[in-house]
Amino acid sequence: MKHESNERTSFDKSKSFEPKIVAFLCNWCSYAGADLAGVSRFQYPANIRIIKVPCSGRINPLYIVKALYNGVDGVLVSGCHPGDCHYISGNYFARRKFALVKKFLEYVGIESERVQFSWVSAAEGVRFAQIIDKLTNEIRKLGPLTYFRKGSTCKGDQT
Amino acid sequence: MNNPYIPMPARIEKITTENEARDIKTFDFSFVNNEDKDGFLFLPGQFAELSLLGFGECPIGIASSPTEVGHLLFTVKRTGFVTKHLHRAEVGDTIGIRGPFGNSYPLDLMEGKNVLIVGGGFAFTTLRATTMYMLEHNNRGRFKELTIVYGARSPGELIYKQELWDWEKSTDLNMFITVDKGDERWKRREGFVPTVLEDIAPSSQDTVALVCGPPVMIKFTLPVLQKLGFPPERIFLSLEMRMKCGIGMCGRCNIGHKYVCVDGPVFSCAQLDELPQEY
Amino acid sequence: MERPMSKECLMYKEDFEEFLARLIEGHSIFCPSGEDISPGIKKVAGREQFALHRGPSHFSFKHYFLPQTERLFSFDMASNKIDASNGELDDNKLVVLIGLRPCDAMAIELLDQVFLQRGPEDVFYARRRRRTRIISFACSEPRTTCFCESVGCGPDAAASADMVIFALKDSYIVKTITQCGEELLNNTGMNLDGVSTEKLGEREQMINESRDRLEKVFTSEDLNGKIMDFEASYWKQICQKCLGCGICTYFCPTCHCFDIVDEVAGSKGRRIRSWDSCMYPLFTLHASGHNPRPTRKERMRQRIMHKFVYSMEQYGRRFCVGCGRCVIHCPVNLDLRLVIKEIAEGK
Amino acid sequence: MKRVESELITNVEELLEDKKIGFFMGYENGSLPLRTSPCFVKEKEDVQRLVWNCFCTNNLSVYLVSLIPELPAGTKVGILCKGCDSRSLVNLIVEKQLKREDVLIMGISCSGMINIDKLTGNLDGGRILEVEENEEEVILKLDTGEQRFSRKDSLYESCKNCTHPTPSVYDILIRVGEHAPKSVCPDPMIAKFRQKERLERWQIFERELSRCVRCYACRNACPNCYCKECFAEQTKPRWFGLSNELSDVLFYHLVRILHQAGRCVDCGACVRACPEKVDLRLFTRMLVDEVKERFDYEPGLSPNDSHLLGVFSTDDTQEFMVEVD
Repeated sequence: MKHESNERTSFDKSKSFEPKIVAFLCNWCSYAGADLAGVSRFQYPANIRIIKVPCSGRINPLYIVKALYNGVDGVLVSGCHPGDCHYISGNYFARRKFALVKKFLEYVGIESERVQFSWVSAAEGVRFAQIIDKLTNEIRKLGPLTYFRKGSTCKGDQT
Repeated sequence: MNNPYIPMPARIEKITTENEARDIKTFDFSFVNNEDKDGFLFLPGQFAELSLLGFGECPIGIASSPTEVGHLLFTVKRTGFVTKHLHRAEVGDTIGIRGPFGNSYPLDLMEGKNVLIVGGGFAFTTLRATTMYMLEHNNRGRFKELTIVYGARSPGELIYKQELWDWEKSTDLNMFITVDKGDERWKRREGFVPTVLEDIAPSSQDTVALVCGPPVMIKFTLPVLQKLGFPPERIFLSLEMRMKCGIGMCGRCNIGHKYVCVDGPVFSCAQLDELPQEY
Repeated sequence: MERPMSKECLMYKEDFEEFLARLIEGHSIFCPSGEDISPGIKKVAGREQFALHRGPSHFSFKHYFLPQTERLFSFDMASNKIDASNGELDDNKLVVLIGLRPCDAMAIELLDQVFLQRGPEDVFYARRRRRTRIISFACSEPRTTCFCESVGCGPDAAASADMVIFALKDSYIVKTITQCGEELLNNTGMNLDGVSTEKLGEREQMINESRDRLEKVFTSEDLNGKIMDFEASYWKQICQKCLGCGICTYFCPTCHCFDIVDEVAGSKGRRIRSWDSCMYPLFTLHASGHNPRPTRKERMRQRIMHKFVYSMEQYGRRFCVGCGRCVIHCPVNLDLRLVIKEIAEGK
Repeated sequence: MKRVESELITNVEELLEDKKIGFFMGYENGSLPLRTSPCFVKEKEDVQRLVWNCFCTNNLSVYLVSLIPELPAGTKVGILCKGCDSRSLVNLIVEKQLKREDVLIMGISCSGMINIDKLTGNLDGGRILEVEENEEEVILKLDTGEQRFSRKDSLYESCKNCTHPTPSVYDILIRVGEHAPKSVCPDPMIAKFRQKERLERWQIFERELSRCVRCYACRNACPNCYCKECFAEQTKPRWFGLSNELSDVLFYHLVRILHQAGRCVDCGACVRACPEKVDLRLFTRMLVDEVKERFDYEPGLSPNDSHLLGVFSTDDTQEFMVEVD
C-alpha cells in the first residue's frame, strides 16, 4: 500500500464515517494474497488493520470479541482454502468454530456483516482486494459499532 | 477532605541498574511540588505505593533513609504488570507516589542496643534505609554495635554494591557479605545467609534482629536466631502482601485481625506467633 | 450524630401520607424497589411508589454508599494530568433512605466504622453519608432466613437510623433517634400528638411477636465462648460444597472489600474502585505467584473469621447483621447459621 | 419418592461397606424449605441424610475436577447423577479431565426439577411446613392453608425441554419413571427469539444482562468451567475491565457462552445459580440447538465420543463464508 494513498483516504475521513476493521490474516495464504494485491497495485480501501497469525485455526473467539470491545467496527478472519492449509487441518477446525461464532454473534444481535470469515489463497490478490472492498462498503453502511464498545454504556459510573 | 487515592507527582532523577540480570533497578525520585516533599515524612521500614497512570500501583519499600536529604530511592524488581512498565520509564518521567504507609522498624526499641541486620536478595531495600539512618553521624551514637549479614544468590545479584564495599571497610559496623555460589572473581565468603549467620554467631545479649528476605531464607534464619538466644519479641520481620489501598480499607492484606499495610509491614515474631500462620 | 432524648409521636394513616408527601418535596428519596433483582433500591418520585416489603430488601443499601464501580479520578497519560473533580452531586438536596430494616441500618453503622472512624476518612463514602438521612422501619415480619437477634441486632434496633417508624395496624409510631432525625421531622412541619400507652403496648406486642418468629440459631455467648479455631479440622469439611462464587460477599451488607484498577481508552483513562471478594483467587495472589489463601477452604475461613473474630478485635463489633441474604442466595444452600452452630458446638 | 430414597440409601450403604467407593456425593435436605444441598457422605451413619425429591437441582459433577486429584490414588467417587449431570460428567471424560474408572455413577432417571420461584410466588407470609409431591402435583402445606401446583408447568425451562432424562452412562440405575429420551426439538423459546428483529434481540440481551453483578456464580456452578485460570481472571493481559459497566459484563458473558459451544448439555445450573434470575439459557440453549442441527452432535452421551470442536469433517458446510462474484 503506497504511502500517499493513505493520505488521500484519510483526507476525506472528516466527511464520511470510515470504519476501522481488523483483519486476522493467516500467514501462509491470506497474508501472501494481501501482499500480492499490494505488490500488483490493486486498489482497495485502507480501513483494514492487518494482524498476521500463523493459521486461521489460531483465532480464539476471545480475540474477535476483544477487537469489537476495543472499538473496532468490523473483524475479518481469513485463512487458506480448505485443503491448502500449511498445517493440514488448521482451517478445518477453524471452520467449525467460525460457524458457531458467526451464528451466535448474529443471534445475540451483532450485525452479521461485522464479523466475516473468508478463504483467500496466496494467488488471489484480486479476490482479496474485492473482498476488502465489499466488506468495507457493507460496514460503512452499518455505521460505527457503538453499542458494545468499552466506555459506550456507562452504567458503572454512579457518582 | 483530600482524596487519599490521588498520587503525588514525582520526577525520576536517576536510574541505576542493580544486578546483572538487569531486572532490579533503583529509582531516585524528587517531588514535583514542594509541599508534597515537606509533607512526605517517613521512617526507615515504611513503604509507599508507586503509581503509574494507566497501569496501576505497586507497594514498594522506601530504600533511602530520611537523613539522605534530596534523595528518595525505590528499588524495584520487574515481576508484575506495573513493575514491568515502571522498568520502561526513563530519567525525567513523572510518576505518582502515595504514602508513606505502614510502620517503621522499632527505632525506639533499638535505641541503646546492638542491632543485627539479616538481609537477602533484593529485599535489602528497607534494611539499607535503616543502615543509612543508623550510620548518619548524629544518629550513630544512639545505637551500640551494628552487624549486617547480607547475601544473594550470586555476586551479580547483590544490590547497592558500591555501598556494600564502603561499609565493609568502615569501622562503624561489621559487614558480612556472602553469596550462595560465587564465580571465579568472587573472593569473599560463600554460603547461605543462615549458615553464615551461624558461623559469625553474634551475641543475642541486648541485641535486636531485623530480618527481611525471601521466604526460604526467613524459614532457615529464624531457627538460627532462636538458637543464638534471640527472644521472639526482639526479632522483627518485614512482610510482603498483595495491597491496593495502603490505608487499611480494601481488606485484602490482613493476617488475622492485623492489616499488613497499617499495622505492618514490620512485625515482631512475638506478634506473628499470635496471629494465624497465613502469610 | 449524638443521641438526644428521642421523641416519639403517633401518626395515623393520613398523617403518614402527608408526612411522606412533604418529605418527597424537600428531599430526594430512595426506598427498596421490592423486586427480586438488582439494584434493589429506587428513587421515589411519587407517594404511590413507596411500599413496605417483608424482611430485608433483595439487595442491601451498601451499594448506595459504596457503588460497585466508582471512579477515583480520571487522568490523561499524555499530559500526566489528574482530574479528580468528582462533579457536584445532582442536587444538593438532602437524601433520605426510607424503608430500611434495622439489619441494613446496622450494616451502615458498621461501614461507617470502616470508612469514617478507623483510618483516614474515605472521601467518596463520607460525601454521600453526610448528606443522607436514614428512616428505618422496625421489622414486623422477619423471613425464615433472618437471624438478626443472634448477632446483636433486633427487629427494633435503631443503629444508624435517624428515625425509626413502627408500623402498627392502623397507625405509625415515629421515634426520632438523632438530632438530624428531629430536624427532619420538624422540617415537615407536622404537629403530632404523643403516643398513648395503649399504642405503646400494641408496639411492644408487635415487636415481641416478630421476636418469636426469629429463629434462635445461636446465642452471642455461643460465639464468645467458642473462639473460632484457625487450625481446626472442621473448616475443610464445612467448605467442601462451596463453589467459590462471590454471591455471599456481594450480597452481604457489611462486606466492603474493593479492588483498584486503571482503565484506559487511548491516552485518557480513569482509576476505578470496584467490589472485590475474598472468595476470589486473585484477592491475595502475589506477583511472585505465592498465594497465602490458595484454596476455597482458606477463603471461606477468612470470610467467617473476619466477620465473627477479627472484626471483634479491629472494631469491637461483629460484622454480621443477620439479614440472611447469604443464606438465601447461596447456589448450594451453604447456610452460615449451620456453620456457626457447628463451630459453636465444637463439632 | 420414599421408595427411591430407600433404594438409594441401601445402594450407597452397600457400596460404602465393601469399600467400592471412597465417599458418595448426593443431596441432603437444605436448611431452607424447598431446597436441597450437596452432601458428601463418607461414613455409614451419614448415609441416612441422603434424600431424593424434585428439588435436587445442583449439578454435582462440578465438584469432580477439583476433588479427585486431592483424593488418595485409586479411591473411587460415587456420584448421584440425573440425566443432565451424567452428560456433564461424560463430557468431562471426553475432555480428558476425568477417568471413567475414577467415578462410580449412580444414575437416576429424573422426572424434572421444580422451579422454586414458581411455588413461592404468593406465599405472602405463610410459612412452609411440609412438601409433598406425586406424579402430577406438588403440594405445599403452609401454616395458613395448602397450595397445589401442577408439576408439568412448574418445572425449570431446561427440564421442560429435557432430551435425556435418563443417564446414558451409569454403573447402577435407579428407575423413577419411564422417560424415554426425546429427540432435540429446537427449544420453542429460542425459535421465537430468532424471529425477532436484530436490534430487539440486542436490547433483550443487554437488558437481561444489565442486572448481572459479576459474582461469577454461573461460571462456578457450571461443570464445563473448570479452567485453572479463567480468561476473566487473567491479569497478563487483562482482557476486559473490572467495572460492572455493560460492555465489560457483555464481554464476559459472550466469551463464556462461546466457550460452551459443543459442550453445554443444557442442565440449567447457571440459570439456577444466578442470584439476579438472569435467563442465561436464552443464549446458551441456542448453541445447543445450533450444534444439534448443524453437526447432529449432542455432547455427553458416550465417553468415547470425540469432542465436537476437536474433530472436523471435510464436508462441513461453509455457507457463511464471504464470497465475491
